[in-house]
Amino acid sequence: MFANIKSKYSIYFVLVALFIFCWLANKNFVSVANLQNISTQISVGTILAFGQTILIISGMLDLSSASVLALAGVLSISSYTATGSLTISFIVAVLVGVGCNVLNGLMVTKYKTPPFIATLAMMAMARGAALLYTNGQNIYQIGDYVKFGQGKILGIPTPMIFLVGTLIVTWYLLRHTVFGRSIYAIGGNEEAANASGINVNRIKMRAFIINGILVGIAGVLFMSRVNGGMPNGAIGYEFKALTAAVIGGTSFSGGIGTASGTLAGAFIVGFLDNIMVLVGVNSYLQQIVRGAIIALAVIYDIWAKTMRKKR
Amino acid sequence: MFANIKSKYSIYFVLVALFIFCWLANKNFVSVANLQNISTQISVGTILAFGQTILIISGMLDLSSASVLALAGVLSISSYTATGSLTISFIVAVLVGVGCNVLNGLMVTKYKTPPFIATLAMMAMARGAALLYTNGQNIYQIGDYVKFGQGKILGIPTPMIFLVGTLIVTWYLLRHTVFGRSIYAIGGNEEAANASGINVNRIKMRAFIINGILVGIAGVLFMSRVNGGMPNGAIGYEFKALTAAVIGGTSFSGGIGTASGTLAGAFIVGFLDNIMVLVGVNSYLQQIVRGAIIALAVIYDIWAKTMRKKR
Amino acid sequence: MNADIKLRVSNIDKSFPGVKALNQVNFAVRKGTVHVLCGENGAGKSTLMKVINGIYRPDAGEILIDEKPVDIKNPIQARSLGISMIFQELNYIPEMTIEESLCVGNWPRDRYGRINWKEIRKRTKELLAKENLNYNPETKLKELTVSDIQMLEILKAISYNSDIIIMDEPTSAITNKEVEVLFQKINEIKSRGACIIYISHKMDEIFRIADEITVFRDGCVVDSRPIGEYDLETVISQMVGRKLENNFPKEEIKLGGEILKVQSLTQKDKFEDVSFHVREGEIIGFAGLMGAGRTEVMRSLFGLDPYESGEIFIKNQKTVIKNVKSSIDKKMVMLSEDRRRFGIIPVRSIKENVALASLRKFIYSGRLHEEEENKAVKEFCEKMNVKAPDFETKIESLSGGNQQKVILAKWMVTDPDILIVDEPTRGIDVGAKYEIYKLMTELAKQKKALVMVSSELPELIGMCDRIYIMSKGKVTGMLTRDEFTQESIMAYATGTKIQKEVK
Amino acid sequence: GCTGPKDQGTKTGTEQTGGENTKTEDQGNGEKVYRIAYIARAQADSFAAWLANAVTEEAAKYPNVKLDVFDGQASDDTENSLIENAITNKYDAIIVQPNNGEAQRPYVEKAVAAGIVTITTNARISGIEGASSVDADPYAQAAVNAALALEQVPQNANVVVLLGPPGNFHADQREQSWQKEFFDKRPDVKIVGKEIANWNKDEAMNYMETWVQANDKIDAIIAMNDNMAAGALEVVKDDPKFANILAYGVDGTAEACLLIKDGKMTSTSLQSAYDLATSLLDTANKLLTGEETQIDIDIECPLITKDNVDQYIEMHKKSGAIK
Ligand SMILES: Nc1ncnc2c1ncn2[C@@H]1O[C@H](COP(=O)(O)OP(=O)(O)OP(=O)(O)O)[C@@H](O)[C@H]1O
Ligand SMILES: Nc1ncnc2c1ncn2[C@@H]1O[C@H](COP(=O)(O)OP(=O)(O)OP(=O)(O)O)[C@@H](O)[C@H]1O
Ligand SMILES: [Mg+2]
Ligand SMILES: [Mg+2]
Repeated sequence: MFANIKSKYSIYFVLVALFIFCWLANKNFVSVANLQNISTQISVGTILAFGQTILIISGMLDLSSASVLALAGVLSISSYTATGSLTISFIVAVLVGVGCNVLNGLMVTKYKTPPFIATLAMMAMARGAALLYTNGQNIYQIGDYVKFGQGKILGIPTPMIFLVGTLIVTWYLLRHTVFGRSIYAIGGNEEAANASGINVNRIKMRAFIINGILVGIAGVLFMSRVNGGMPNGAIGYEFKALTAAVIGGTSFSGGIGTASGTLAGAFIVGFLDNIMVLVGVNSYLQQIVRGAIIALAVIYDIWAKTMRKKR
Repeated sequence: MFANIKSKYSIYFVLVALFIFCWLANKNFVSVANLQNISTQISVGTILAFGQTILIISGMLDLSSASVLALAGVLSISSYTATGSLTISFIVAVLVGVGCNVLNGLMVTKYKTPPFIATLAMMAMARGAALLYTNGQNIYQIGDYVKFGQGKILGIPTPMIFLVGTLIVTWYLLRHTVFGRSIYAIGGNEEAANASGINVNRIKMRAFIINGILVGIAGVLFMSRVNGGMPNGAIGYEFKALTAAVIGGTSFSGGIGTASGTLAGAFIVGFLDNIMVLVGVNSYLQQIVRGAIIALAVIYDIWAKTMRKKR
Repeated sequence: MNADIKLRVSNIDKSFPGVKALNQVNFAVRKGTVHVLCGENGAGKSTLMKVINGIYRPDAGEILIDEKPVDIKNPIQARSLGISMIFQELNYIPEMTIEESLCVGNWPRDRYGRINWKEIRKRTKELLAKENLNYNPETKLKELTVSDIQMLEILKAISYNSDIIIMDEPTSAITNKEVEVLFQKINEIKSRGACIIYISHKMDEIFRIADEITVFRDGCVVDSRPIGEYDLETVISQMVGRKLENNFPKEEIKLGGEILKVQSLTQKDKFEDVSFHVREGEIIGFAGLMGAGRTEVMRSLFGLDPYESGEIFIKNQKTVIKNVKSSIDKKMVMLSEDRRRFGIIPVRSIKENVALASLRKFIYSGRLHEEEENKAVKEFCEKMNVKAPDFETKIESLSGGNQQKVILAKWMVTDPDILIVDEPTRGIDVGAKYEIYKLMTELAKQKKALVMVSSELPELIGMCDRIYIMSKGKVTGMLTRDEFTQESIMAYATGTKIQKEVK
Repeated sequence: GCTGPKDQGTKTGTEQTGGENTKTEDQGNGEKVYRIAYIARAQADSFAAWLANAVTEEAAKYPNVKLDVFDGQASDDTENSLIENAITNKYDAIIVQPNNGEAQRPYVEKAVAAGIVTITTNARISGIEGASSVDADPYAQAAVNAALALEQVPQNANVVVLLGPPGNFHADQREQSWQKEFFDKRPDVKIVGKEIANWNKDEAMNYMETWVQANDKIDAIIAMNDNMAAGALEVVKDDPKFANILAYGVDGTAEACLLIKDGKMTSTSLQSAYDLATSLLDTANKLLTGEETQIDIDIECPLITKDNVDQYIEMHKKSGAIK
């Protein structure tokens, strides 16, 4: 029984082990402030990662998420400076996120473009659009917009609230809705899913739309956290997001993955980065250690899962 | 018959169409010097792309190639400055490339790590090692080392020679060897390949080793072309390489891809980038155009292929 | 206008690259009947069914339900029109649990629109209990065998309570016991007035349940008559276009020395203490119920799975089988029962699939000898009667039976001494079945040894020299040709009878 | 504040951490050891790495300072996180080399508010009450080159421009400087190519190779850093047609000095990591020991040309960047 739990939840064990290790390694690690820091720091990447999780489960992925984030963010900020309404600016971000992802979805479902290519194209287009729109200049003096990412509600930093909110939504979608189960079926075997009466294209489109909403939210958070509209911001975040999802057990072969696993993956990377900074590891060495630990965590996870089978 | 050719070779048609378009668009496009330039410019990325093609066909990929390139390059250069021997420095680069890829291969075959994670870990580790080794500083004054990438043999720039050489080797491997057939089978259906007597792990390991050799060669070329040891060079090249392979028709679902397709993919991107600079397109707009054209090229390719089926 | 007719297809055309799969197809299914479709591999049966189920759109023609034209765009629509289908190529979602696979695409929901997991569990348990199946609802499909999965597919299709149930070779992977269960189900379905379209290559089944038969050839309907107007010979000759004399071309062959001997092969939880031997020119059979462990034994023997203990002798030499390569090197090959998973490389050509296990024959002295490859591929594919536009065609676009023939051709190219075939005639038409039996006989004549695992007792009885019977992972008996009867085999298979010494 | 950041800083630290958890350890001789966090823009950026190395070396000269280097990885979010971490970790002083000044502003303000000695450098974030700064002004760095170019670039010249990443403070400032100090004053000069090469040598090479095809005459390369200038020069170095091409950069890297020495490159302006490091540690020390409460200084950005390049080559030789 215990062995079963251990293998099913092995990635969480890795997380807990890492947590304990960090605790022992540096006394500043476990403090409300530091743990809050880590959570807010990973929030943007993790929200993107939830979108990636949904897409990867259904056998796709989104390389454009960081670029679309930037486009959504700068348009959102400039709509804020134009209207002064936080609500409108938030809606703009989500709409831009959804719009770009509808395009992604069309390329994938209607024109049968592989998601890698469709979202790669969108990656270039959205980034180009963000830069073109701002003429490559950052937008500063964003006033109250910073509340989205730097504010607190009941003492809890807003990014954490967004993080928990999106986690719950993603979990709920994946676990409790027809949409969620359809995604698993499509990723597990698209033909079989189609033959079982799942409207594959419609579900894929929805997956992109949900990803778009998440990307839009992440865009608001990011720009607010960095205190400006940065058309060139968040470069490489699509990769961070993919990494968190995959460490968390989402499989590129499709049909496998959970929201909580992705969260765990994001925290593993977050803890690692944090502890290395706290301990003061040489920053080049940090990269080596990060790479090694990520590999080890996944190797352990896989090993634990096969162990269960062998029994 | 013609329709058949057109659909089978649709990506080459895209390439030719683009070529003609560029020719008409700018008189400087078709000149020996400019075409040579394009070829030398794409050489490093394309050599990496050949490695990616082999890996993607067999159902894997290499995110670490650009980082390993940098590590191989700086170690190669510093072995050159230490020994003064071009041969030794070349061998060092190849050995480093192979060494890192043996590690990738071990993670994938022995510990069953998904290639995405294994090579992601290596990506961080190799880059960290390159930076650690050089302490983040570029190595200058590399003397004759520049001959690798800036020399000419019989009037042909060396990168082009390397490009053609690696193309032929990749084509030969894929087309004329047991190894080549095996990777198509593994990528197409790993279990069936295993049940047909293919030693899946050994072949995967070999795929990584060949990728390692290509990465090592690319490392020499890159450093020589930029005339210095840049531990931070070639960032994002793994992506360029993946893009070229995928535009060229290599499929992430495995079992499909050719060396010449990848070359065509690389040239499509190369032509595009070149013509936009020649014509002087706004550099933000360039990104949008590049994204759009890549999407259109692939959509056309897929459309042409399904057309053939429909007939 | 005929009130009796539930489903009618009229003048359906459907083409694939290089093949006209359906050509002006017309036929009608009456309410409360079982309508059987017969035809050679690649005749277009599955294609027509997929058209009716909305997976393919026809190039021309109409589908009518209750004599009203309908436009079926996708399987969802098909289901809403009361059509459900069991697919020939088991196309399941390996990562999915049993309970979920039973309701995929049709999840029960609670009043908040959430998926009702409790209800799913309840329904699954009821369904499984009703059919006396003791699966754990949380087991993933990838951990089941083909036969388990096929049984589940049948249950699922029936559970929709559709008016038209299409069964495309539902019995290809299950044993007699489950076939009986299925037939009982079919009778229940008929009696509630629904109709069934039934495709099978098992002739005996056809005549047990058919009310009407339609025979297909090369994408056309040859004939369609009520069962009373047909007999076996007519059906076969309409299908194949000629008469088949003998069902089993078994010949008496003088047996040579012992070529393969397996002693006490054991793999915990799968099979235990399995011993058998084969001689040159001999065909031995393995019978047993579903899950008896026959496949597992052969997989371990062939090097696909490990074994814990036991000894294997090939040509009197003790051999350790580490992997598939080592058994191929010893000239022992195996045709897997799960064609899709362990057989074909879907995206590659017929040619590459055929050459896959003998690459070194065509690739030597530094290059691929394409002419030789083409020649060999052509030779063996023709021998197997593979129906395909050309050998560059992707194998995934072939009909199921033709895929099976291509895989057989792959193994024939290796020129094996020992050929293990696991359910070799699964999904193969009678004509081709006969070809395969003939091939087996011919191989036996060439002093090769054959091990045939099959759930079809008639073919075991017809073709084998000896039959081993397994039950619950153990060999419970061995019968020689003169002792073969269905009853004696079943007695050992169910474990009611056990021989002391099986050698 | 008037009390001086040092007092506040140490006090806060001791209060929150409790007895055993002293951030500021006692040295053997009883003098305090101050913990300084140096947050680099990107350790992978060669100038930033040079500066980080120089700061580390310089810190070794101060017995009362323990310096930790952190890597912002060229990401605003990471850099902000590091500032947050450093605050949480109760460093006595934080030196921030921003990735993007405005993005880091609120976080630097937080550091100041937490009573930590805060210094921004390369580029400074101006106008933060209570924070100090040490900088080399990117506008001035480009301007000294532009002034030289004003004289050297011939009438009706064709020039190409290589830009840094959009949105980057230094990239933008240097570009603006060239615009105001050169292009606005020389309407005769024609820009025949202008691309973003992201500080990278290989990207600059690719663009230059293409420009050379499209233009028979290119009189000058105007690059926002030395790396890109060197990349462009790499393309034309053996081409007699471009033997007299002018090339301007910024940074004063070892490679640029060598190119100037060879007569290939025209000029660059030194942004001396050593000078920055010396000033930084000096400033930090003064602030921590309470000698002063706020300091804003600019180091010089001397123009390097063929006439004075030898002394800079000497400098690089000492550091080991040139053999
Ligand atoms: N997706 C496809 N692409 C191309 N050709 C196809 C495809 N599906 C079927 N075909 C071709 O259509 C023809 C009819 O195939 P179909 O699967 O309907 O045969 P079948 O009667 O079901 O045979 P079997 O008894 O072997 O299952 C065959 O020649 C087959 O190769
Ligand atoms: N991959 C697997 N994982 C877990 N259990 C399996 C697996 N394959 C088979 N089994 C189990 O092993 C037992 C033996 O199965 P096996 O396939 O060998 O039986 P068989 O005699 O060949 O019957 P058939 O092939 O007709 O189903 C069954 O109980 C089956 O459920
Ligand atoms: Mg069929
Ligand atoms: Mg079996």
